Amino acid sequence: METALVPVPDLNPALAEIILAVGALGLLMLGAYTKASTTRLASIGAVLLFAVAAIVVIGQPDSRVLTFGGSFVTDGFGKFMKVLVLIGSAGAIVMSYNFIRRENMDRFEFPVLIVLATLGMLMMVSANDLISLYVGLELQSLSLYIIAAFNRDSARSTEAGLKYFVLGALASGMMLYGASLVYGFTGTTNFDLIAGIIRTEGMSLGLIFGLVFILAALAFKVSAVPFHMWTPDVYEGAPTPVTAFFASAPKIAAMALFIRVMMGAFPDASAEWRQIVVFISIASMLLGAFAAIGQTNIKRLMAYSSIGHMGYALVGLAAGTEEGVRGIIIYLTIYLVMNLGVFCCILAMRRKEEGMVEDIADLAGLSRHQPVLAFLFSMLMFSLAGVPPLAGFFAKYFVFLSAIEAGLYTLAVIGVLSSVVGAFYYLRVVKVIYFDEPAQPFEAPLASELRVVLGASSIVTLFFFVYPAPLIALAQAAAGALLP
Amino acid sequence: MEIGLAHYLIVAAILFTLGIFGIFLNRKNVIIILMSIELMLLAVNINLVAFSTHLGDLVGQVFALLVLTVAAGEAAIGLAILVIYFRNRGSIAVEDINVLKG
Amino acid sequence: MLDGQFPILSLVTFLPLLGALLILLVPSRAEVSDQNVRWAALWVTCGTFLVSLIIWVRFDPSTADFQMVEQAEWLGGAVTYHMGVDGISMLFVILTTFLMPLCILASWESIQHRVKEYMIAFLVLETLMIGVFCALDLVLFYLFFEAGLIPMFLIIGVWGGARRVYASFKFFLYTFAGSVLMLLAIMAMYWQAGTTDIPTLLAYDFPYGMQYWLWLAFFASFAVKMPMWPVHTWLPDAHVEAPTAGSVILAGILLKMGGYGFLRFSLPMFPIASDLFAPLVFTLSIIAIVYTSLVALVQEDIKKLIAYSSVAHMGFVTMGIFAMNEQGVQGGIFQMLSHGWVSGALFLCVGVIYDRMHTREIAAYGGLVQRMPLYAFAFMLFTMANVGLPGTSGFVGEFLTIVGTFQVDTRVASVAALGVILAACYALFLYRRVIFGELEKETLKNIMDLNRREVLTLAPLVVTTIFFGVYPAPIMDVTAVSVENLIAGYEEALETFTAAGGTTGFTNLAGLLGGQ
Amino acid sequence: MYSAIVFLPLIGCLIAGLFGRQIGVKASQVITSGLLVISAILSWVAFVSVALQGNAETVQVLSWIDSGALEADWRLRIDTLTAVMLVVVTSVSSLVHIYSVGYMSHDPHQPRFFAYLSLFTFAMLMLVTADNLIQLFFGWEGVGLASYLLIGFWYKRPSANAAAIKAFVVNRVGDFGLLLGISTVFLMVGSVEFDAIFAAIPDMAGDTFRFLGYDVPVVTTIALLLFMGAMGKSAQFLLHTWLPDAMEGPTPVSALIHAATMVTAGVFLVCRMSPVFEYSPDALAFVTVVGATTAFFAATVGLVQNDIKRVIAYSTCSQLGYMFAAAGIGAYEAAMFHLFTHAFFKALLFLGSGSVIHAMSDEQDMRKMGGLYKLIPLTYFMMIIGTLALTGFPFTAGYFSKDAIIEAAYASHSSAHMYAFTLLVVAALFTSFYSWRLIFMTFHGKSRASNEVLSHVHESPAVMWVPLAILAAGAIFAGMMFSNFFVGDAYLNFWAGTISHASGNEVMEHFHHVPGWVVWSPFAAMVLGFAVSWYFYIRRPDLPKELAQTHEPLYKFLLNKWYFDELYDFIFVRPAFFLGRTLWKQGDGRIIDGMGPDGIAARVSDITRGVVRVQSGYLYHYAFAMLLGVAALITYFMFGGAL
Amino acid sequence: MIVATIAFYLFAAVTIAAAFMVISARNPVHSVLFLILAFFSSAWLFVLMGAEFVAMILVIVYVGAVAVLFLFVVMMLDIDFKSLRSEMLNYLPLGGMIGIILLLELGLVASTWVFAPDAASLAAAPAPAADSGVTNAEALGRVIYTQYVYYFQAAGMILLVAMVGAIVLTLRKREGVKRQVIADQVARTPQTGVEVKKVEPGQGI
Repeated sequence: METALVPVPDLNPALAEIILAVGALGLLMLGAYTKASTTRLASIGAVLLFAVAAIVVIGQPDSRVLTFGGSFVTDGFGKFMKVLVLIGSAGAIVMSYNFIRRENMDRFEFPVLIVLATLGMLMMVSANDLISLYVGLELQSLSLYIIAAFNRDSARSTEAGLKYFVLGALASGMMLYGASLVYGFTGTTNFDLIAGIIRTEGMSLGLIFGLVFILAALAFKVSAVPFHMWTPDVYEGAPTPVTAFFASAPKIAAMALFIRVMMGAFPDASAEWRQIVVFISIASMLLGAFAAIGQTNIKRLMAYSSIGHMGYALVGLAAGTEEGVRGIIIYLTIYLVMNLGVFCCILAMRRKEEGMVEDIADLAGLSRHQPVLAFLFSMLMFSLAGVPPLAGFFAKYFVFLSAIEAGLYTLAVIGVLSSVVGAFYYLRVVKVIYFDEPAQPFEAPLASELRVVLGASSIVTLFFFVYPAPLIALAQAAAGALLP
Repeated sequence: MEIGLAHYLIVAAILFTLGIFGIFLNRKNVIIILMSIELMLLAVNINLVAFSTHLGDLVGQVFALLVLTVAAGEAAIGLAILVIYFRNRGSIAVEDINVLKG
Repeated sequence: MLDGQFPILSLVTFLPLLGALLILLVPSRAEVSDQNVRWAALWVTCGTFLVSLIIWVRFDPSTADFQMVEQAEWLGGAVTYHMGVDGISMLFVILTTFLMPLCILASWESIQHRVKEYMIAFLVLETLMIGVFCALDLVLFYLFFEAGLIPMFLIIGVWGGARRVYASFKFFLYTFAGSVLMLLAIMAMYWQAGTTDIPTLLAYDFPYGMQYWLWLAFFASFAVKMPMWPVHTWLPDAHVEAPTAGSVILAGILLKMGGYGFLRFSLPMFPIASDLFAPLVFTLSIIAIVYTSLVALVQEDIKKLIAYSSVAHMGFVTMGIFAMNEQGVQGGIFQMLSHGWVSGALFLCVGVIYDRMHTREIAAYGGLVQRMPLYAFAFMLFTMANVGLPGTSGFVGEFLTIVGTFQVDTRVASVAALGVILAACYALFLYRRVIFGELEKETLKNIMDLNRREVLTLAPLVVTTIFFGVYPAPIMDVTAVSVENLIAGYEEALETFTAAGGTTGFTNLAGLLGGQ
Repeated sequence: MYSAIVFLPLIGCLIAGLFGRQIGVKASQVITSGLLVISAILSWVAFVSVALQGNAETVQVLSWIDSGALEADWRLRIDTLTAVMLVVVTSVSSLVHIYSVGYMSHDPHQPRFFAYLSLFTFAMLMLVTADNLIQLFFGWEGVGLASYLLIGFWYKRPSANAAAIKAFVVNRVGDFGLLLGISTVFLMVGSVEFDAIFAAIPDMAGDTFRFLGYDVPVVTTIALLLFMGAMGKSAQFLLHTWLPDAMEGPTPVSALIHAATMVTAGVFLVCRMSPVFEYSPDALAFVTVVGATTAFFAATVGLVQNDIKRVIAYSTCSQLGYMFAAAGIGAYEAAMFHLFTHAFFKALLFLGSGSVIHAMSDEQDMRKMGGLYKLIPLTYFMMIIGTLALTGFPFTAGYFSKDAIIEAAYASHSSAHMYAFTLLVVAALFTSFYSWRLIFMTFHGKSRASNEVLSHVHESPAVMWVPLAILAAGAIFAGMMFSNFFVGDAYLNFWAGTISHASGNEVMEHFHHVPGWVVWSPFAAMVLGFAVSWYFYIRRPDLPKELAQTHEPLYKFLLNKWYFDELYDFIFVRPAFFLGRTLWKQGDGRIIDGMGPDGIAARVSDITRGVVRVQSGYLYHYAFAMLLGVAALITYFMFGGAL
Repeated sequence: MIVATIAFYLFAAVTIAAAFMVISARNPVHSVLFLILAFFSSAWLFVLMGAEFVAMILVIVYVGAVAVLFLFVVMMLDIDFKSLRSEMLNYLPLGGMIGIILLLELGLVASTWVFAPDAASLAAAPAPAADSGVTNAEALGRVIYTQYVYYFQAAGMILLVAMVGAIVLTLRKREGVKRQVIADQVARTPQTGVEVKKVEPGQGI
């Protein structure tokens, strides 16, 4: 029996992931073996880790590099998405910096879990194999289940965690079932090989079933209708920085994975999956718009808002073209920025006596007490509604541009009309802020870390129109890298 | 009668469906749901191993092993969440889990 | 990048924005600072007006080309920052800058809370409105076009009347719904023509089958903005609830964007579709004229009455524009400009008494002339201009549109002329109930006539109304060549189409339905 | 000089209007009146120069509307027709200005009043000097505005306001026709300049074009549309309702606007456009019928009115009918002549009645007058002169012009000429009757006024009776002096082509040669009218009441002006308001908003409620939704999908 | 051959029946026990397919750890047994129908199974030939630590997360609960352990 000397795989492409993994372990050690509370230290360490990882990611080549036997890929698209994910995660940690102390969640595991979740996300973004997809996804999901329930003394938080867990497990069960079908019907789990088989053999019914199950799970992760049901409950129940995190980084990673699977493994089955994507896209846009109208809780509103936004992003995928992918990339970038800003504003909703408040009605007359915050909040709302010249408009512009190019007129028309309905509930927030009689003021001033995030987010949102060309060029390059 | 791949697949399909049934027909308590999930994963494993054997490829079995591992972790976390939920609410009846809705 | 020219258009466009930033720096929450903010806003708007006059001076009316063009990289690829004016758009820029200082003046005393925000909103709005008329790129145009909704929404919602929330939402969502379809059309045009550059698109021949859909999409936006019947109902609500200056801007400029859009896009870019749908526009226009005039007759709220009359007047505009001859189009443009200051002035007049009495109920007034002779005079003048009395600017546009339309369709013009009678009815009926009669109401016994500020606000409008009524040549000269060019292009397109075997006019509908 | 004629009143108006309060009442009066007197003198100079010496010319003032082929400038066209009107307008206007100084002496708003008067004069001058239809339209609307302002001058009276609006709106109905007429002219001719129109029309006789979906003859259409405008302005049958109500304005206004000048603008328009009308016999016939009908109708209503000014108003209406009848039968010159003379004697009558009213402390009801001739003999004398002229007493102004019309009606070959002739003669009878009825009821018999009023009765001051005297002179001599020029042997030279006759229209030659009974018929009618009137109101004052009782329906019918107001109210006013309210509440509110924004909003919130209910919070529902999604997608691909 | 067939049907039937009982048993303890049964019998199915290692792991990891964990929790939480509510019965027909449809469709896929012709050639880790003498466990072992080291490491991270999660969620330091802290005991010295008090006479302690 020969002892095959297996060559050590090329670790460079996975350097960022390795850094995060090692860093997470290090932080864990730090926390476990230090007597005093190390939460702050861990938070700072996590942000530094993200920064280092981001630098490493940026330093990687734009070309497509495979490693670990083809199950791990880096390319320009992945790089861009990873940076977005890292920004989102870092933002979430920064936003939680003071929050977890005040809200009785002051444990060092929190940043560590976010690091681990981020690691899972990076793995998702780089996945080029059904198995690596699965492990990445699970690493991320398990971490998220935990931090959803992180405020373990809150019934709402634990209920959120429980729901997220049960439904998430159901979704991953479905995905696994689909993956097993795909494996069985193609004989491989590697995306490139799957694509090759489909190219030569075409789609069989079994493959389609596998595709549907995988799609369902991915749709669950991006919370697209009808696999969205967990979103509002979890967003509402989870602690606010966690919600902010849920709404940003995992969404981007899941969407990147979505694109990767569809474009990487099933490019020649686009006739099939496009129909599904069009359907869930329309359903998400409509549901996001309609259901949000009835909400009184701002976090729940943001949940429906994010459902709607994922619907818009999926429009780009439905187009299935390079422009479409570019549209999604731009969309996600801007979505991330706006979301971080909005959640900073939501985190500002704290009163001395009551602590955190989440009702939209609590915002009444904010413009009198804190004009700057009110302005930024409203501006972000307008941006989410897609009103020019704010960044949100450009996000929608590019995805719909690709839809029109692909001839998806019905989708585009339904999309823009649902954005009108959607505008209603964003406007309602603005209305409460500006038109209503003042309620009790919030605690001022805002914590400085929130101010930084909010400021950065607002500047990008507000002044994006001045010089949008760089982002568009980057997105173009990233999309081009995915579709050579 | 030769026992072929299809037989295993059908067993897996039945198990999978039972698992799903378990999730949405169950009103009693959440633990049953967790078990249903285990059933689904079992079905997946049967699928994977069957394909693996059939294709003469170990990847399926590796995949199955990973699924088992992850399932164990999942169960641990699930039960942990369940426990803290129970501490907060004193119940794990599925019908009671609806504070968050709308 | 700027063709070696001084970027005068950008300057005029963004000067108010700079002013807004300046005001932002004024420390808030003090009586003195409110006063400073007012003065600052006034100076900025006046300055913008003066600078904008340079545009008029430098404008060369003998060419139909775009002038004072600026172009710069922007969105990457084909979408650029492209500004320029021609005979059709230039005057709207001036109109905007002209009305703005008056709005600031009109808000001097009536706005007492959140003055700073108010002035900022107005200045931002000015930038956006000017931008709409200067933009030479569709995406840029859309950007300005839509962005204007935000400040207007806030103006209505924050400083508006009792039902301001309903009105502001209706305004926003109605117009938003209309214009998103236009956005899709813009995208479709981009894929078809590979650019969103307006001058390029003006020369581009869109396939006939496509024109219809594009036209309809643009129509959805502009018809709401105009507003045309039956999508006009947001206007009375918005007008009634908006503060005085908001109404002025709404009636004076925002409504004009629809008409401008028809002239800039619908007609030259989709001539075949315009030809096909002209009967539709005519029908809606005359329904608007008669219908809303009748509705105006029975209004009990002064602003609502004027708002309905605006709808009727915009009916003349659309009718004239789609008559597609020089009289019609020039009349349409003139009518828009004239309506800009006349209806603006009427709203200012309403604002004057609203500031004193805090009611817009017609029934609450009567006999004002006894205490307010100056006011009565100004109101009379604008009422008459609204009625379209010759010698006021209101006449020229109305008359030209009717004459122009008459060349095309006598029926339409005749029904529209009925509107002239109805206009007299509702306008004079209003005037009689508010101004004439015995001064019986106790509350009115001590009402004061116009003060210096109000006189200063109304006087420029009085002068303008009469001057351009008697001597409209400055406006007609500026627009003439551009309009001629527009019509020549339109007719050429129709000829090509007919020569290629297409049927113009209404019979074309069959071709469209048959799946051309 | 011509510019001065036209613009001096404008200057007066601006000074009095804008600075009236600063410069004071006296200065306003002096400035406006003075400028008008200058203007009047210049007008006479112009009249001599243009009409008598034939120096017609046009004066360019300013360019105005210039859009493509449509060019209309501010330009003064001074020819005989204009010159006649200039004289009439400025003369009467200046006299009215002067008269008003006395008449309005107790009014607190005198500067405003004089500003309006001058404004009116300016607009009227713009109208008559117009060189194109659009400028004419400017003047046309301008006088309408001034009329509106002056009728509503006493703004505190609701009736005055109502009358003002009515006048404006009814005029607008006419303008509607005029506007379409101008449009048609531009459509067919490609220009709105008079010269271009006159040159083009003869070639179009017999042409047709599509109008409102029908093929109609061009010239007739233009003529009728223009005439519609004239009907409105000149208060012709169907559009006459505003004129009697217009008497709510101060009496000098009635004299100037609603007797002498503005209401005759319609006649002027028809005469000005005679080259057009001449090519449309149908239109002319229509004009004749309308004119004659109006003459008759207004005269019948005038028989029973009790308000002194309304009687004169109906008389005006009736006389305008005469003028249109004359124009309709092709005797434009006669129409213009009657316009000319009528201006003098009708202004005289109005101002005279104003003097009466002034004397009677603003009492206008003749039933409360009587026996005034001793108290205000001067006024009485003036009124007698006016009445004589109106009824066509031989050698007064009315005699020449009115008889010319009646004779021309007989002599014409127009299809409606006998209809016109008959009605005009009957109308002459009625005219005589109600005119003398007015005199008798006001000045003769026993006084029916209260003692308090009687104690205040006094003769008017000089500033009021001097203008009366001047007008009286005109009423007597204008006919004699100008008959030869207007309708007599010198008429061709005098009019110098400003009025054209189609070949075959030789009514101006023929009417001198009508049978004797035709010549005598108006005289007979006048005498008969006088006799009956005398019998009714001097001899047997109780008879009218008896007659009214025995023929009550007829009496009521006439007293209520043939129920036109009620009819219009029923046909137009109420439905318009009803329709407006319906469209507002039902159309806008229920249908458009209900189906549109509000309806959509309601549907949206319905959907929202449904969607939110689905989000029940139960895990099994959520899981079920996911299962449903997967099952649906799979089923879709199995049965309906791409496979 | 017949033995294998019988064995398949037996274990398949037991698995399915046990699975059914898992979701329908009234007592959750019974559910857990049936789950264990299902795992056992399906382990036999794995053995039938020649995947001994997976079968072994299933029994050891699942039955030994996971299922027992379930049992612990069920016992610990001491849940009262709720009877089915009528709502579920209303819900059953629709849900059941959808489930059956899904099942039929999945069955259809399984029975219409066709090979992708190239699939065999794609095998990334070909199974050792039956006669090579390499056992299933050894074959797996060879690839897991070499070719699939990435998954192996990732699985490790997942288990770490699970561990951290379980601890962070459930472990709590209660105040007022006496615990034995060995380190404290060891670190005890007479100085800290004994306090000398001087007792005043007649006062008592």
